[in-house]
Amino acid sequence: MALLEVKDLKVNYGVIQAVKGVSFEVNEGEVIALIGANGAGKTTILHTLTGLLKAENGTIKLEGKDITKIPGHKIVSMGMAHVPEGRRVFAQLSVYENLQMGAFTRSDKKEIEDNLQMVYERFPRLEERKNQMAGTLSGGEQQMLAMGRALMSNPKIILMDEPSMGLSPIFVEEIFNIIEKISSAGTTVLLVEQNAKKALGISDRGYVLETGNIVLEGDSKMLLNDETVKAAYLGE
Amino acid sequence: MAILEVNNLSISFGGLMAVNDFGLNIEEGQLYGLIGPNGAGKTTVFNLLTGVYKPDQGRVILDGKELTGKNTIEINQEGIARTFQNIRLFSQLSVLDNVKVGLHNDYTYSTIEGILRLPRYKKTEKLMTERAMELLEVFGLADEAEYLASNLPYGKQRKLEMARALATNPKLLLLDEPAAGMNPNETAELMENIKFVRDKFKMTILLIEHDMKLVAGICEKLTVLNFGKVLAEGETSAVLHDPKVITAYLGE
Amino acid sequence: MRDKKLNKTFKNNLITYLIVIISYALVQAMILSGNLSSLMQGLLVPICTYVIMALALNLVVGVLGELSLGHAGFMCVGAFSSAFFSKLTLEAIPNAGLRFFLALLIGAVCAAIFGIIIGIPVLRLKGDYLAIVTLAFGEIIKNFINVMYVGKDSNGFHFSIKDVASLNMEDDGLVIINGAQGITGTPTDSNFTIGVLLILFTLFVVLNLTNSRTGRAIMSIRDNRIAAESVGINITKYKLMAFAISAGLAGIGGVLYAHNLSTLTALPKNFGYNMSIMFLVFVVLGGIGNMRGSIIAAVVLTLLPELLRGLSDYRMLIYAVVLIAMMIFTSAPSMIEYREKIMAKFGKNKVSKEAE
Amino acid sequence: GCGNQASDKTSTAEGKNEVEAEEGTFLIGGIGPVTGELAIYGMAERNGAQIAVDEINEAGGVNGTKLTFNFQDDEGDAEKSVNAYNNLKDWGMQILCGTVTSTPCIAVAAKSSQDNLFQITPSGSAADCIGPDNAFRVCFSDPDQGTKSAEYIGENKLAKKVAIIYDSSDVYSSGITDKFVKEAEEQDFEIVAKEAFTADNKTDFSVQIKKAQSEGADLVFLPIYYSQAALILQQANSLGFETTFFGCDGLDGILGVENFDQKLAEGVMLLTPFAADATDELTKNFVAKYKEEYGEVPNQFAADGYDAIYAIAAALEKGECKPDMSVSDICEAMKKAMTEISIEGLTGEKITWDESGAPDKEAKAVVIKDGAYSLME
Amino acid sequence: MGFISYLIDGISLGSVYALIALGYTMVYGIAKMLNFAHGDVIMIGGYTVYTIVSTMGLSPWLGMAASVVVCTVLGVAVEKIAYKPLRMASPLAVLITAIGVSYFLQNMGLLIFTASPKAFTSVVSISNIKLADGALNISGVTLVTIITCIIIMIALMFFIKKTKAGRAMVAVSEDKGAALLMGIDVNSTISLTFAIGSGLAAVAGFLLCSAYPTLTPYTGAMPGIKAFVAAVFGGIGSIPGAFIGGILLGIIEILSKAYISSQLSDAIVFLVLILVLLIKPTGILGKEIHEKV
Ligand SMILES: Nc1ncnc2c1ncn2[C@@H]1O[C@H](COP(=O)(O)OP(=O)(O)OP(=O)(O)O)[C@@H](O)[C@H]1O
Ligand SMILES: Nc1ncnc2c1ncn2[C@@H]1O[C@H](COP(=O)(O)OP(=O)(O)OP(=O)(O)O)[C@@H](O)[C@H]1O
Ligand SMILES: CC(C)C[C@H](N)C(=O)O
Ligand SMILES: [Mg+2]
Ligand SMILES: [Mg+2]
Repeated sequence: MALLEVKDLKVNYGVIQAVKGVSFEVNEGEVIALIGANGAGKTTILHTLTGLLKAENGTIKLEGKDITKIPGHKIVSMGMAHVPEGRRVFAQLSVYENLQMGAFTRSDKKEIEDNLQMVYERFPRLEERKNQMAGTLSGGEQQMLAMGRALMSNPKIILMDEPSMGLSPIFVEEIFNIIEKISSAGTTVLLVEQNAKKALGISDRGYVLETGNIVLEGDSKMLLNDETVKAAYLGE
Repeated sequence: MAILEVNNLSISFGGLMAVNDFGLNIEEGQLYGLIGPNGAGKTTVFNLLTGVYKPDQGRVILDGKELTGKNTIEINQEGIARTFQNIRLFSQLSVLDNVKVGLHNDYTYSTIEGILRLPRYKKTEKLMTERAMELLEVFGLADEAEYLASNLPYGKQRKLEMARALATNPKLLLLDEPAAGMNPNETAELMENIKFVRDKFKMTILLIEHDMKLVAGICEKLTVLNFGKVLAEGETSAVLHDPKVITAYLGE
Repeated sequence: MRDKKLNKTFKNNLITYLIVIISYALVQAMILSGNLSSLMQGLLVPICTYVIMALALNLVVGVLGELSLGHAGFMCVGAFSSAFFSKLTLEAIPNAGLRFFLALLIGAVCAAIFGIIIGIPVLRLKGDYLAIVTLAFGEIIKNFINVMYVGKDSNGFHFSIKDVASLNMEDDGLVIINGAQGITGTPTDSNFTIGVLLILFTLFVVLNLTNSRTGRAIMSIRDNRIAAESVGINITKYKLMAFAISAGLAGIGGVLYAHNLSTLTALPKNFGYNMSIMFLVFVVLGGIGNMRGSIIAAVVLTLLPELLRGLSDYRMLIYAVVLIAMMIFTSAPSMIEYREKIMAKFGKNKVSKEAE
Repeated sequence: GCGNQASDKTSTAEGKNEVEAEEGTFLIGGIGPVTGELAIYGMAERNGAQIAVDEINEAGGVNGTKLTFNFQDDEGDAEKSVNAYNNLKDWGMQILCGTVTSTPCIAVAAKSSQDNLFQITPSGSAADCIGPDNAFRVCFSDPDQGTKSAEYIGENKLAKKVAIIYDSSDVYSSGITDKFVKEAEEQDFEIVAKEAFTADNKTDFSVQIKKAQSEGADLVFLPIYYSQAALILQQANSLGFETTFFGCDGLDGILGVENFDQKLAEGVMLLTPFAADATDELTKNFVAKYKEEYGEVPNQFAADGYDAIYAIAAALEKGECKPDMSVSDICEAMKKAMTEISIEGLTGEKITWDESGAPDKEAKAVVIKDGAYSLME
Repeated sequence: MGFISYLIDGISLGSVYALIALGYTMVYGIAKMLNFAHGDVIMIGGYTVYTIVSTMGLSPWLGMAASVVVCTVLGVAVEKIAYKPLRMASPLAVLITAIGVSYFLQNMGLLIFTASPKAFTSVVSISNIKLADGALNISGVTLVTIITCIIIMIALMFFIKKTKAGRAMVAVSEDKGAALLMGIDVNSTISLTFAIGSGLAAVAGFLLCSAYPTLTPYTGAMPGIKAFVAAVFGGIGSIPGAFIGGILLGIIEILSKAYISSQLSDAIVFLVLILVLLIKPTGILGKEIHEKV
């Protein structure tokens, strides 16, 4: 049974329909890439998965449980974490406090502490800056913080919305390595990316989104060699 | 002679030396790249050049004019315009009006003339609109002229910021990660735009970018910033093959 | 595409003007045909006053994007300065029209000057801090006027902040401003027609200002100060200008108010923060930045308590409930979405996709 | 009926007015604050007047014609007051009993004189309230009260050093104070402190009291309303300031403050035309009626309202007015009649009026003894 | 000596403002809304105690407990009915609704308790403290109020910094969406905020009425505004700021009456306020929020 299963999802902003009946699934341990141009509806889908937006229609199942109607704040503790587009770190809080927020739903001090160390290992810069106000971090640093914060809830599946945006090449590499690490550490990943090449590079399967519809899906290797994808998203 | 001359510019936040003894020389009409790891201080340099932050020390000279200590508004009028890493549009104004605000200081009529709709108002507004539309054309935004800026898709918002900056008719244009969040095709298109702007308006451009395709594609010279210090500078190709740069920034 | 836009704002404004003019015509017709109750007739000038106040405040709140809780103060300045003038020149200028016109100028100018004074803190302060400073400012004005005694006799003006006695005037002396008792016997020079003309004037100023270079500059400050600076907009100048103009218009409102009743006092009721807040209610209910909305809201909310008179003791209670309900109905996202959907059903969805 | 009794009366379609304008009755309007900070005065007068109206109607009305009373809220605001006035005109008002407070009263008087509609204010005490010749008043004027109080204190040698605590943002209070200060110069006591408070600043009086205390005032003049006075007495007491307090009509009602420790008011003197526990028949059964109807002890504003209605009735009778006469004719008749009548009121034995509109009646100075008024002399 | 005794008066008055301001700032800091109805919740609190103690003649403790309950419930209810639908709307919209609620409560009070003032029997039985043989006089209420203020202030600060619910509030105040992603129940967090705010209003209610014992439906309005001023003065959103702001406002008010002019004291107080804000644009303890460019 798929870990995350989305059926015929429709989402509206007022009268604008941004997602027009999307179905896909993510299996335990997979890395899934969701690619598409600006405005295709990627962010909208992620927002709906974690309850920031209400679905107009369709069902979302996490481990077989229908979470379509479940209030957003319950979803985290069910094991789904979200690295939102534009980072959305708590600007007035320190890096450390931000990370603690990530573990809000957890109680076991010890586990949280270990988790924190794990995050610091992956992102040494965060440890250096643990007392800096998040709002004054550089773009890249904020991105790291957002990921670290999501990891603090020790999720089964983590949704990432353009994590490589605004990161230096070496760090983009780094991020994708981290994503692979996260995945190999057993966390399932749903990855939204502009950087289709890299995204498809590390993912098992991919979906291509165009103006609210999935137009193409399948094995990432296959997609990488697909002419239309090449033309539209790999800039070749 | 150099149009922009920056000498031992420094600023620190609390203990942190965000920019440390930074120097830079840009020739008229050059397309110059400023790259470096996240948190290296690139955006801070922009903020220092545009007077958002006041430097602890160092000088900025534009076209022979001392800019050090001037405020953002004066500096813009001296001829530096910029875009922002985190987009800052006038979200409740139309795309067209965003650009018109950029034209504010070059096309003038008094408030009274505006309220009373005197001939000068009509004439100037007409010119402004024409000029603004020209700029929008350049970035292929003409068709969205009437949209609220906030309703534009992400990529186009970045382009609008450029159009608005150009509208102030600067000598030097600063672009902070213009390609961020764009897919390869959009980026390719953007590169064309930037080249076009440089040639058509004889503009000098300094840009921050993490997309090496773009940097390698259009920048003639680069400065690499690392921990607020200049790590390397020179011809693009040379810099990009500099081992220091590879280890600190590019990766294999 | 572009002409469409020009037409669009143009149309919008035209409609607003028309609404005002047509309502004026209708009301006049009703008056002539004797179909308008004296209650309604009595309300006409006050309504005009509040419409003007709403428009003036909307310039600060909607266009400049700053919160002012002190506009009753500007109104107060306009009212007292002009009433002072009118009472003084009651004999000197027998022509009511001329006298009122001069009173208007004086009221507007005095208020505008205060607008600039208060404008100075505006430059340093934001949001609630500004709100509270404007509130404080309004209260200061009220307090001062309440202890201000001004009289005139054969040997000129006398001024005191103690009491009438300490004006020590000759017997021929005339007390013009009598502390808390304020000014009595101001000529009631204003009328509905004048009121509507002033609304149109205010509307003209506000709308044309907004659709001009200056207006764009002010709005750019509202939307993103840092970006505005980065393209060389002089924040100081335009914030001050917005405040001064808004205050001046509020002053006009005050003049209208002062010349509608024969007595003028600065009580918390009419010039206190409660009144400023009332104006804010008009603006927000009508839609921030939406001039037509301000007009409608001002009219509705001024009429409402009068129409509720039948409820006697429950009147103000119901008023409060209605206010809350209206607020939720107009501003709650859920409601808005709901309305959009309705709209969409009538194939209006284009509009909402466009620059709305 | 108005206010709470409105419910049983049929409301007109658009709910404009809850009191039906009954044909062939005199339509009397009332205006005053029944919401907002001053509500207490408006309510008192509305209730007092209502009692008078009911009495008169039970007694068969004026020359056989009944009275209909309709009271409208003005929140104590001039503009709202004019609205109320116009509303009543639409209802068909022929005579106005109001308004309760001065500022609105002046504004309304201006309108009523245009319409030449007879107006008598129960408690609008500022001088200008009776500016136009169609406007009369029941209560003392502020200037009178100011002067009378000063005289009284002086002539009865109540004090050598007098302090004043007044509301500088209020017409009534500052009006009395002005005249008091003026008259004081004629009297042989000196004003050692003149301390103000304002509508926005009326919770803490410690400073004003201490000033009076430190100046060694042996009498404190309180030309203010009793809700503040109650606070002042309480605070003075906790500051251990032993002195005489002397007030005007505004102080009346202080004993009516629910749960108020009446010991604090012991020895307070006030110049009032009305004492709720006077022993004459009139007062006794008025107070009784009022208590039963509204569950409170009436203050002098209720009495003012009551007397105003009786004055109206008397004038109507004298002027031989008929309900079908025009507003203006009624007004003319009443204006003349007013100067000829003399009524036995709650606020004076033989109240008469001159054409200026001012009443001529005796001010009673009372002192509070064992939680009750007792006449001074 | 005179000065000191005026100072004490200033502190007594200020402590009441401070107490109200704490509630204001609490709600503002988290829900980012100016709850103009706060002052009127205070009035309700006052009447609740009055009804129970003076009308029914039951114990003050019961009265106080009851009023805290009543106000808390009231606060939460109001939030649910009037403010929640506007959660995502412009803050001004909520401000206006709050004003509507304020009118509503005042007129409710007017209908239920009539306009005639009620004399409130102090819930504080501690007698005055006389220093310098009677020259200085500190009332029991003042002591209690100040102590209550300090306790509440410290409790609030601890609550916000240290408890989970407190941290949730901070997160919500910054970014509701992101807070949701952390697993924070935004709605109940905001309700909790109002619950606490209104509970504090109740306490402020009976202490205000004990210090200045006349109670009318409008008792809360003016102190409410003053407290708002105090909160901004001290740096709105800052809990210790509210305390300091309140105390200072009280002191300035009294001293300007005592030494400059009792007629112009309002003007003077507000003038001082403006000057302070000109020098320190975010209030005494408000922290400058510089956005990163
Ligand atoms: N708050 C909103 N109101 C109205 N329309 C919106 C809103 N947010 C997004 N949209 C529209 O919904 C569509 C999908 O937007 P979305 O942000 O999901 O795209 P995306 O794939 O994430 O784009 P990007 O790669 O730029 O993040 C776009 O057309 C966008 O204009
Ligand atoms: N206002 C500030 N206060 C404190 N530290 C700051 C401030 N602004 C920037 N910094 C720090 O200065 C360093 C440089 O920031 P800057 O934004 O210039 O980085 P950058 O080179 O633009 O990185 P990126 O490519 O990720 O945007 C960062 O470590 C950042 O945390
Ligand atoms: C009801 C009274 C207290 C009114 C007061 N006499 C005045 O004229 O304002
Ligand atoms: Mg997106
Ligand atoms: Mg940067």
